[in-house]
Amino acid sequence: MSECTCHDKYSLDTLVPQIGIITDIRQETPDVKTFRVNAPEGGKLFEHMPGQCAMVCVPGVGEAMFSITSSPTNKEYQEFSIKKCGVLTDCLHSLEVGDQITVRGPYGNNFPVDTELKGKDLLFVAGGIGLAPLRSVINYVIDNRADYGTVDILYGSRSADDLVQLKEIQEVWCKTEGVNVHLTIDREQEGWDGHVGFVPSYLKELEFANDKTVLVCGPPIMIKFVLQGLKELGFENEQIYTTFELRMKCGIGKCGRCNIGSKYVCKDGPVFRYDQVEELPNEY
Amino acid sequence: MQELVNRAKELLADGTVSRVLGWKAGDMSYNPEPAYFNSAEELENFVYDGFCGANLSKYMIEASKLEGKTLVFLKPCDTYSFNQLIKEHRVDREKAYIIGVGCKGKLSVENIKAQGIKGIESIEGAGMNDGCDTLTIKTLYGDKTCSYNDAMLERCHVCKGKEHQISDEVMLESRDTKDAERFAQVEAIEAMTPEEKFAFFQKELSKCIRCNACRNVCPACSCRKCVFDSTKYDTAQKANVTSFEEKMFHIIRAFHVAGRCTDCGECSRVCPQGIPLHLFNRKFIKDIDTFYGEFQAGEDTESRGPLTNFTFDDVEPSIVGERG
Amino acid sequence: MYKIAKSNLPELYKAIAGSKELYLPLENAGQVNFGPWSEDCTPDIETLKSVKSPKDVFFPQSENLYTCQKEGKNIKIDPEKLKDQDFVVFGMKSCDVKGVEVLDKVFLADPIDTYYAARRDHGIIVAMACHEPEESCFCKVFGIDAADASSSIADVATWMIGEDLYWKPLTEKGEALTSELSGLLSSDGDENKVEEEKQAITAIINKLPYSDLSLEGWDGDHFEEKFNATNWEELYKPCLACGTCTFVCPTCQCYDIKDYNTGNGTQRYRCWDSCMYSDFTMMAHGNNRNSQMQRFRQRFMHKLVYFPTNNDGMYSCVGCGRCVEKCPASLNIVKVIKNFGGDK
Amino acid sequence: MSIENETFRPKIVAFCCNWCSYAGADLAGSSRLVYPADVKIIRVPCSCRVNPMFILRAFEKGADGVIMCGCHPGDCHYSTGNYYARRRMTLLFSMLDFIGVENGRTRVEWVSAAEGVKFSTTMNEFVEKITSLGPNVRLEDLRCRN
Repeated sequence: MSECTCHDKYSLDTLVPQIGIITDIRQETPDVKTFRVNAPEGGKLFEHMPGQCAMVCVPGVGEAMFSITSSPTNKEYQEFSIKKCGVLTDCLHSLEVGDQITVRGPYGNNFPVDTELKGKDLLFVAGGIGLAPLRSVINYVIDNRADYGTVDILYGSRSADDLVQLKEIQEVWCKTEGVNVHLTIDREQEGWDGHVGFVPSYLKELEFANDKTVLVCGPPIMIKFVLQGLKELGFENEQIYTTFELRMKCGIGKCGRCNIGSKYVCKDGPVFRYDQVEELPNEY
Repeated sequence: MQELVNRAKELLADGTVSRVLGWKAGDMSYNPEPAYFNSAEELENFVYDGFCGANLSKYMIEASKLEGKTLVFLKPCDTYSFNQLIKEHRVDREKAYIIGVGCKGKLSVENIKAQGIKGIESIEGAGMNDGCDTLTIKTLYGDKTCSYNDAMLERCHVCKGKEHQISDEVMLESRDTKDAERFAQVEAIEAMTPEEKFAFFQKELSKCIRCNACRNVCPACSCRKCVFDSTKYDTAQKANVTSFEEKMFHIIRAFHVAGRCTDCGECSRVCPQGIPLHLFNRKFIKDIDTFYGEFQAGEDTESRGPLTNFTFDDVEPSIVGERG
Repeated sequence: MYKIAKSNLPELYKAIAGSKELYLPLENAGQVNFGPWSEDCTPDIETLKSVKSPKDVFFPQSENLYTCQKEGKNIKIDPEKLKDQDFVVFGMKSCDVKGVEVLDKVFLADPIDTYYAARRDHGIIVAMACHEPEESCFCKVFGIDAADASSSIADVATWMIGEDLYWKPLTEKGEALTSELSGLLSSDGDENKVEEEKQAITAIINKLPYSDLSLEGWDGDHFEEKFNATNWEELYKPCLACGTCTFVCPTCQCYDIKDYNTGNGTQRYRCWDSCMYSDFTMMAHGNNRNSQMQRFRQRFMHKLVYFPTNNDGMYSCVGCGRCVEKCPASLNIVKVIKNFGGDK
Repeated sequence: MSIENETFRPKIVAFCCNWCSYAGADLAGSSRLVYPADVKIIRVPCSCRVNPMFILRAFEKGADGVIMCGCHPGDCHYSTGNYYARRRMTLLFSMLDFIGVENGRTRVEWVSAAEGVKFSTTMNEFVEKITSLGPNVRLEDLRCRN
């Protein structure tokens, strides 16, 4: 940092990032990597809540909002699961352990883990890379197991190779008491003896009790049909939470990109309860 | 003007056209807007007078994608743009019913205001049946007058002529408005020293706010995605961070339309900062005329443009330095 | 009440510029815009409106945020120095001052935008009453008083009356500036003259064609009705999707953040952006406002519905009329309001 | 950062067509003909590939002079590419002159694969010309100056 102290006068300089060092990279699927990020002097860059996001940037290449996939209960580092799908993510995938990136955040609101979700039976529904934001909540819930009721995790992806965090799912989540994991893949595949079928149809097959609180994240088309399925099972909008993705630049509700109705997704979101979503104009 | 409305109603009624593209009266006497009319009732708001400067050819790109024919009113200079768009396959001739409308020179309210006239309540004398010598302007600060020619857009002083290059029928009389040489401004700049030229353009272009109005209004700028909207460049598309960028933008924009620009003058008309953008285009036109023979884009729908053509004995680029 | 002869204004500018940066309306190549004072500039305070609003004094069209340098694997971040010297903006009209108030709601809301906040902390606003308002003005609709900036966030209010400029400090900052300039300002300004001028201005404003626009129904309660109205389908048609309206507007605050590769580092800068541009909301998985109608609607819904919903009914339009004058297709917020029945 | 008052060494960008001029430069090199190291060659498939934006961008990023070399008219590998390039460059150079960029900062030269000598003399001449014109300040991006 420079010797200039003019920025210190203002409490939080949200547009100037911190430097993060990549301390571990896990190849989750052919196109998803999970990056572990620490502050250069060790430790975490900042504290966050489950569902919050951060702006990750490779200087000169680009900057984008990613959800923090590690749980706040992890006191050592932050993780981002990133799917390769553009200029920035291509570049991120080419980085190695020890490379530096810049990170600013955390931004946005979070899943209400300490309020509305407390004591509830939880149902997580995720598709593909949509597990990334939910993973942070799931691990938070597992680490504070006594505060919550039963946990059901319904997770699906295109194929068995595209399931993110499979190791953690099998070794931690499946073995935790009161946590039921339901995995599914879109098409039959050799070596897969689990369920085959789309997430929304599996959801209906499983016939979850409609007193659970649901957290959904995945591709828009999946969310659409999951919602229909939940409605059929008798779930109300007030029981369903989701998280949004929109183009963002500032992350602090000022640049105007993610403005939908009177809400800014980066500041008032990304987590919305479905009754709030219904009040927004149809521009998401 | 009423005859235009009547004719449009006829063509709508007999099913020749599905809609009319013209100008709708604004809430001030000087701000009519381009508009579509779908019925005889809507045509009650139709207006055509000296303030209807917008070149509707550009709107025909979108109109060509609609069902049925669109009746469009084109002024003589607009028809050049339309022809050029046909050449580039950006509009569909079959989807257009063109009424060539006469033109008596188009007005700019900026030119009126430049004479110190403010608080304009109404302007008389801009109609097609008026004499085109004086505008009578009622303002909050008293009644004023302004000569019609002084209020005219620059492009009308160097008018290309009263002939429509393409039309299905022609209505209303045009007027000779040309009273200046087309290349006089360009020649004046050419005569300057490099230092003076640089200072002149630096001053003018430093006003640019990169609003892209010149690009978006330009009938030749019909690319679906502009090179300046590409995320692949690190040059800002939205702000002039340094003075280089406005030069880059305007030179390249003029270059991309060189040989296709009909000199319709819309860029200069819409520039909120009054930058004489037509100078860039006209410089290219002048050079093309000098180096490769006279060429007027939009005169026809077939010929090859000068930059997609060549001869074996074209001048060498070194001519630029040699001519002094 | 202080006053100074208009003929002495060049001295006043010089005196201010002696100790502080001074921004004022300058004529350049036939157009008037706010810019920094220099020895050879041409101030023009007679022209009612600058082409661009003076918002760029506080929120520049482009500004550096920081510079990034890579040394091996290491990244070094050098934040841009914040404004740390006082500066004066001279000749802002009431609508433009209100525009800054609107920007404050955005940039000074938590989390604070430090770059903007530093400029606001150091800026001294000298407002000027509108001697001869024009037909495109409709500040009255938003409760702004073009005749008197006293109840705004300005630090000094001024009036141009005859051959004199009347000067009234409003805040501590304004008082301090006034005492610095005490050698040039005489303290015998006649309050009655200012009162007369105010009445004269108000009388003109009441006669302006747009002064009786009605904003009834433009609020959060009517959001769905407005959003789903079919009016938009017709209204947007002439729109060229340029950014003129947003760039001349005193309240538009959308911006873009970009990187520039200088050859030995990356400059992170932000620049104004326009919600009218087709790529404004473009991202990897698509565009959530992919038609011009949606983008057009967004701009006006934001100004007249979303912003007041979030800010106790304060509209994000100040009626300066710049879009009325500058839109290449003669579209503007007034036509939108009227189309929804606001001209009763 | 260079020391002030050090002799000005211009930065030159040369766009060379793959088939003639690049080979010409190669020949100049293998014949040990000397031309200043300040000339940075960018190989392009044909002179026609040179977009006017390339030239402006070179200036933006700090070039003091830009020269484009292609096959002699009539000898284009793609038969007509250089004829189009000739028209484009003529117009672009004329425009640069029009906005007040010093004459001579840009140049086009046709250099065949056999003309190693011509390549080297052209470059020597061009560097000399640009040196006499001094640094490019009218078409640079200030952010790149450091």
